[in-house]
Amino acid sequence: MPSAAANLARLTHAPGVVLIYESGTIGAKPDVLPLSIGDGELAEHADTVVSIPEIFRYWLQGGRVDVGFLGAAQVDRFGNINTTVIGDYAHPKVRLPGAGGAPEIASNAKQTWIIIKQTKRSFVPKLDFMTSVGHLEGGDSRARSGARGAGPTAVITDLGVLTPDPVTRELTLTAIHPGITVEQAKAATGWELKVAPTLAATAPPTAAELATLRELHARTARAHGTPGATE
Amino acid sequence: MPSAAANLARLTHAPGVVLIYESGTIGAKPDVLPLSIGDGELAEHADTVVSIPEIFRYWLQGGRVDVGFLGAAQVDRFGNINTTVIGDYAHPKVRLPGAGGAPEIASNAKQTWIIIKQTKRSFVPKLDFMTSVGHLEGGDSRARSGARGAGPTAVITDLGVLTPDPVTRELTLTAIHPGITVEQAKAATGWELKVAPTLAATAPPTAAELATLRELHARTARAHGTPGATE
Amino acid sequence: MTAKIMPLAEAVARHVKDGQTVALEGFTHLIPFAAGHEVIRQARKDLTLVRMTPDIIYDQMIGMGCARALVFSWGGNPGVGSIHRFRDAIENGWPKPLAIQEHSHADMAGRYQAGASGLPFSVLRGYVGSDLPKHNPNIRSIECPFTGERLAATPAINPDVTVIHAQKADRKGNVLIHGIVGIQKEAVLAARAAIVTVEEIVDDLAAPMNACLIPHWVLSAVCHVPMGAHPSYAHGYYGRDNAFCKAWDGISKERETFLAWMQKHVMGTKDHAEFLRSAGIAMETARA
Amino acid sequence: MTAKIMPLAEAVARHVKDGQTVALEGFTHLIPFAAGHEVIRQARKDLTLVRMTPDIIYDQMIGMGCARALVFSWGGNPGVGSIHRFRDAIENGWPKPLAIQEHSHADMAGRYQAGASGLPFSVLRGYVGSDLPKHNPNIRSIECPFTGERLAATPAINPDVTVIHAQKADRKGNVLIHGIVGIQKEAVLAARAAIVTVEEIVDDLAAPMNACLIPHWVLSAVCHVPMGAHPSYAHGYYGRDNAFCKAWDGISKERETFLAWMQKHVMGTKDHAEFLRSAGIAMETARA
Repeated sequence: MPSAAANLARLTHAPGVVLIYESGTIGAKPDVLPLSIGDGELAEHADTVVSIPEIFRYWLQGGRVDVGFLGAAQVDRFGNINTTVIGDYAHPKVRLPGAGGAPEIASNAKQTWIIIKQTKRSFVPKLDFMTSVGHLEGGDSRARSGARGAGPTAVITDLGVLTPDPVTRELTLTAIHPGITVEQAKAATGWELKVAPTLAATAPPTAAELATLRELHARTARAHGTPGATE
Repeated sequence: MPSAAANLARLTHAPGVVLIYESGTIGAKPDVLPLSIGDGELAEHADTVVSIPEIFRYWLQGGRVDVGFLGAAQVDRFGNINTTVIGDYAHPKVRLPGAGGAPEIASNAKQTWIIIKQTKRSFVPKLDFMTSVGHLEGGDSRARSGARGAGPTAVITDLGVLTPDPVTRELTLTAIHPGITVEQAKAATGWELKVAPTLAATAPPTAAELATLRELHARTARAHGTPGATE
Repeated sequence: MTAKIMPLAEAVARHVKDGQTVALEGFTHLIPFAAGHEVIRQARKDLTLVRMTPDIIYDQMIGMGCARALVFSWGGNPGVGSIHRFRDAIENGWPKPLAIQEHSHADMAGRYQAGASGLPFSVLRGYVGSDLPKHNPNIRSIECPFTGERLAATPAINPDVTVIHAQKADRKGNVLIHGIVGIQKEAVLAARAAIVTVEEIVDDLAAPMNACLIPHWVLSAVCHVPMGAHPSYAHGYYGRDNAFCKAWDGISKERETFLAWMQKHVMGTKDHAEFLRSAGIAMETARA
Repeated sequence: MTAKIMPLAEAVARHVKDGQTVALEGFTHLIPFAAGHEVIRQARKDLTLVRMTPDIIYDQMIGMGCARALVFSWGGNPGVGSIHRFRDAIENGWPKPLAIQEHSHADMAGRYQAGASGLPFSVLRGYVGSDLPKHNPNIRSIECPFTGERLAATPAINPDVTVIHAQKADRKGNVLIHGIVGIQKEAVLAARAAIVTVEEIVDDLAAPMNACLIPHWVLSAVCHVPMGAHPSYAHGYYGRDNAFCKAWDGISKERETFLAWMQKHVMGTKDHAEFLRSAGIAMETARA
């Protein structure tokens, strides 16, 4: 999903965007969406392909990533995320894939965007495990923690967009997708969801954007029989 | 001089020797002697050329160098060397080039060979500055210091070859070049030189070795008007 | 070490022993599947397996009981979902309990780098706010002697054996990798012994001057295994077999279907070429 | 930062200021001589100069009074001998005192790497027994939290400006280096601003997939300066001018001859092309 979003941006309004995948591809320009973050498609047209230590040390930790995209199994009201386990760590109910690149993307990118399906199971009052830092306990706790960057500046769900309150850093519903109600968003949230006094409606995709996205998915399906996914 | 020696070995009895220069060339096979350790000639026929951080971290500090060649302005009886200053560090009489790669070659190569002209000025009872470790204060002091490798196993001069005593680690004249006397060697040493009870005569170069070396120098002179030197 | 070009079965027999710490590396690209299968065939056990991204090959090794511990940073079937044998081992201890030591990618990369660099530990600006350090005693902290900042510190990884797959070797055993080079060079240089399987053995690597080349004298064995990375891919040789990766989800979901598949195609075959035929993987279909 | 292709004089005027920490890097190969001359022409002063191997270009900058401090690991004219202006500054304080901070190569490489990696310090297995730490308060020690070993620790280098020379850039300002790549990528990525001079600007870099490529968006300025590394060399373009390097020994031995040469050829010319003509360096003689 982040890969589709970033490539759509590259193919529409942001042709100069530089896509960096943690597999080491810098300036990737995939013609079809990769099934994984290490597909050959990403290397093929990249500006350069560097080693894994280099991508994490010089490029991410070096502070050169403007926006980090993150997914999650669980997110809390401060945008902290869990991708490790559901249940107890030692005796998990569900063992999830784990951290991957997320903890350092979360604490070293200049800002992060979280893309996640909004449900009571994913929007939880308390994470089962804190894999990667968001706004920690809110307020200035993130800044004091040693994390760099602004943290999650947007959580984009299938229902709307949440952004952190400027002071408390609590995620607040600030935009809602056409056809979705505030009640639906509240019902899909495991805590008492804050809603902005003036709630924006997210702009629907333009015809050009939709066409570009559909072509991208069609090319991808032809190439490997799938609309494309990521780690 | 080390470069000429190593390349002579490669061109005669040790065709499989892997020459590594600190400029990042691994498996260099120069056709002419380089004027510096970073000449293009070294890169041209190398197995691979890596970055400076890689050569020092993965290859030297990683423990993959069997023999390190070192030069020096001063050496003491334990094979410690000075390439930094003559006189006081803050107000030097002669400012020398400095450490370069030597401190870590001296402490990370499996053994080192020092090549130096033997005079009272270079073979000193006390270094003006200790740049790179040899056998430290002798005995097991090197092993206790945290240095890895065997340290200097040979000091090769224009008069003969010195090797460390197995117990005290003091450099001992164990071989002498044809036509040189022990008295000459003693006179060229700033401390009371230990001499092995049975002193070997270094084997003169074979005709094939001499011819190879002369061809190498002739090719070098044609290429850049010099017999070749190193850092 | 002098590189020896030899059959994969011989390389595994000679260099991989029960109880060792073994890393099979390759980041999505060039995953050494054939070598993993050979470790399973030779029934190695009590291994501490190390890998940034345990995916299908580690699912197979764990499910077949080769491992007692796993050091990793992300375990899944990329683009597909969970790896079920890995989950079953952690959630239910089947076929045996699996001790885990869990890190982030950036940290694993640093740990291998420290190992390759002859350093005892690695320093990372990471794990801020994360619960991982609470569950992994190998994630400690260290203070910068200049700024006083506290950073994460973790121990070097120095596997007993590292196994990787690459595109080409020359007849001396020098190995060339291109495309997504991942952590392979570091994993090899950190190890006490290293085995490389390659698609091709050629007279001349024709390597660009600054290519990712691993010289023969740091390798223990080089083995010619075409399609040795299947179902992952080898840039310039064949693409990823996405259909297989998806099919694996179904094969591996239940213990019985998993065991039956492994018995038939891995245990029941003598080498990788026979495995490919048995599993119905056409050499040519995957050619890029 | 967006790369801007611009004249070298403009790049130096815009990005190099008095009192800054400035690194000109290039390990024997690709030394940015033309850029160093431009810094001298624009009479920058009080610079803290950083460079692993201060050689002729730093001899010139020091002798012309640009520097108040030098951070380095080896200072000499490779294959020739001393650099006299550097020695005169240290031994006699001419033209002004030069504070020095002295390291080893391995350490300087690590310090740049830490700078590029966003880490405050670097860890090195080095300086065992050496007197260098006694004279450099920036060489401290740190204890491994796992083994208890003590290792050297030094602070990251993050220059205000790094200047390098490379073979090629494309029209966007992406830069390709090949051959002995040295510490250039790290020096650029560690810096707040970076200037690259290149032999050629081309439509297509035709870079191998894993080449040493520095993308335009980490650079501040890219300047087309043919022969910009002379008397060092640019692999694939021209060889090292060994005759010049030897001649420099004579030119620089005495203050008067040094100043006269610099006045005539550097201060008395408006750019590198004019410098090459003035100093009698034929563009074609050096072509490889």
